[in-house]
Amino acid sequence: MKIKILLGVSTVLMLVALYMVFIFAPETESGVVQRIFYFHIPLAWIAFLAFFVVFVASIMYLWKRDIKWDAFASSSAEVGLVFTTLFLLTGSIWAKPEWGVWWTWDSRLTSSLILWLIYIAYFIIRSYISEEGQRARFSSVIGIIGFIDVPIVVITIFLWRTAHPRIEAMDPRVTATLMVSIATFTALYFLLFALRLAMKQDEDKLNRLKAFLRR
Amino acid sequence: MDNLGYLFAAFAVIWAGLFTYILVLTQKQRQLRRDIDWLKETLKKSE
Amino acid sequence: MKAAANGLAIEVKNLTKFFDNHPALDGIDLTVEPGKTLAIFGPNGAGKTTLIKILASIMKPSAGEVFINGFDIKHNAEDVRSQIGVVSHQTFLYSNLTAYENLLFYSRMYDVADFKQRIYQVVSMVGMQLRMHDRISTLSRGMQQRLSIARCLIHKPSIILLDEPETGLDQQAISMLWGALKEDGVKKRTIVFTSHSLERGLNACDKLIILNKGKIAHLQPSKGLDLAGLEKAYGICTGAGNENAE
Amino acid sequence: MKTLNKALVIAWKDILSETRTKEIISSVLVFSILVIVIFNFAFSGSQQTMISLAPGILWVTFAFAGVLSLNRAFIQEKDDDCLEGLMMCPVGRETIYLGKMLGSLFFMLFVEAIVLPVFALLFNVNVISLPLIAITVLTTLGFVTIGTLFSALAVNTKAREMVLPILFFPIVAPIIISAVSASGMALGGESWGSISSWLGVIAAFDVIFLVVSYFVFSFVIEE
Repeated sequence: MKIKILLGVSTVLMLVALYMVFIFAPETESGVVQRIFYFHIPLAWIAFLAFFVVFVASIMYLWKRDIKWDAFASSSAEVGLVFTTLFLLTGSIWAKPEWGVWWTWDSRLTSSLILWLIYIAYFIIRSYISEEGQRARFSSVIGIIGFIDVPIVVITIFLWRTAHPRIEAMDPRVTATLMVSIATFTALYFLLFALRLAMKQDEDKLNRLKAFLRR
Repeated sequence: MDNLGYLFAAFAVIWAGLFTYILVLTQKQRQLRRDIDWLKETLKKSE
Repeated sequence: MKAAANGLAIEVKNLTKFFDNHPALDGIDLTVEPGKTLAIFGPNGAGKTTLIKILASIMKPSAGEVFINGFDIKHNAEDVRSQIGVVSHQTFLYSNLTAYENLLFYSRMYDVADFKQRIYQVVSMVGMQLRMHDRISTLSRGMQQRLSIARCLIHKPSIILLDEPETGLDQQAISMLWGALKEDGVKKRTIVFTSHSLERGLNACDKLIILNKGKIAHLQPSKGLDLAGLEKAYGICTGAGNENAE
Repeated sequence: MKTLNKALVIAWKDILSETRTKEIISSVLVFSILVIVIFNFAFSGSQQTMISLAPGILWVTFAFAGVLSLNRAFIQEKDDDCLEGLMMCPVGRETIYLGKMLGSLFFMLFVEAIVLPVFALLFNVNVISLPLIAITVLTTLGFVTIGTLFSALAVNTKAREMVLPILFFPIVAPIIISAVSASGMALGGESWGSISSWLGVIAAFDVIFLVVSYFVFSFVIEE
């Protein structure tokens, strides 16, 4: 039920966002590629939100020791990883016409890449552990440390080098478009998260049944 | 402007990525449901 | 040492431990009075080692409460640990260090006063004076196990947990183990041990339990129970006859 | 105070054990020198290029050496079946963390104290200076704070040698970047003032990860 509402909201918002991005928002001097940003920036935001959810759910798991929180954390991490991947790809596609290269070791690209690697490691390590409680404990530790690492990564790399465009005073229509776009992706995040969580809970149910049969 | 191609590519990547993910999820979900139903069935029979 | 409120050495209430949604221990209730010896029997996978690990406070219970000499293992883990000595089939000795260095390390960790004297004392108790400055890796399995007994006793624990201690010990060492546990100048030493051997276990204990699938299947004082009776009870509890001896 | 005391006992035990086999120090030392030699083959250039490459080479070497040595920290404990014996001792889990960390810190600093002069000799750069020593100590501290935590985590998983590097490198990336930048400045003869902002980043990393690891360590070793 919740999922159906989320699906409806995301669809409507997506249509509005598409209209605003392509027709409503004015052309800027950077040209047409600039419109990538209306999706690129929200993706980054939501990836960050997703990893924040992982962080909180990880703390909750270590505190309460309820496997439910592990399902929250791992589901959110997966959606966050998908979003980070898309964010990296769109950033790269933007960089080619703008900077002439697919990849440059710019601050945000590098920090996002490191972030991506941390959560890839999160899933690799999950796959190495078969005992449920241990997997939940270890991935919670990684979820906490990984998230704490993010600000340090960002600060360091910012000090190191940056070529990233800064957001300057914007046309109100641009701001409005960006806002709608962020709302769209937030709804999409919650939709995907809810789907993944429901699945995770089914998986757990299945495992419990299997454990019961084994006895 | 030939940059339009890049814009197009970026959007294609986003849609393709999201749809693949959703597809993978629903596929997995269906498989899980099937497994659970099968298990419940066998449990009932064994009782 | 703080005296226990209710005078019990070990008190376990509704102890449950899950692994992978599967209960390794399922609602265990147990008490041991000071100075008594409890034997835990049961087939492999019955939860004996898990129970010992939880009592030693190196594993956390999923639910339930455990008190050791009145200390809660959840909140006073360090107090609990300082009163417990464990001998298991693992020796907990560092193979690159000598016997003396290992004991020195543990005596420092347990804050043993007069540690030099105490090390000589426990080493002679297990008859290992001559090999004291040899590296653990050069000693035989039986010798390592004897030193492990010395390690367990170094801080004069009032409660001893033995998890299949007889694995790898010869006959002589086994009698040495029980002798050392009884001697050693500590009155009212409480002992909990797990064993495969019903016969030896029965002779040594005041009270026994049989664990099966994480539950206590049988609990009774050992008085008036003979080996045949125990074997019969064991067979009924585990539902498998007496095929435990591995 | 008691915690630190017990932690030192654990570190002393590790160091004493290491003096018997010299397993960690010798293998890490040989490995580090091999890496430096290979880098020398890979980049041969003028003195000027060597100076600009030196910080990178140095920190890549130390980062790899760090993983190698940290990996051993808990594997030895596990192979001797001693981790449980250590956990039975009446000390908090944090004490075990501190002790293992201090042991690893000692091994790393020992190796670095030998590798740095060798590096200076082979690359003909002056890496033995006060700023560089400060950078090395702070960075190594950062490596071992997080490395000890992940080493304990790795040893309890199936693919134990694989787990540490894939976790360690992305997490310590900021500290490696800072160390390389700061070392570059130090070799370029810049003043403390400009180096100190990087030292600040490294120190912040050290403190944050020391505190967090200190508190989450118990979840990694407890069942």
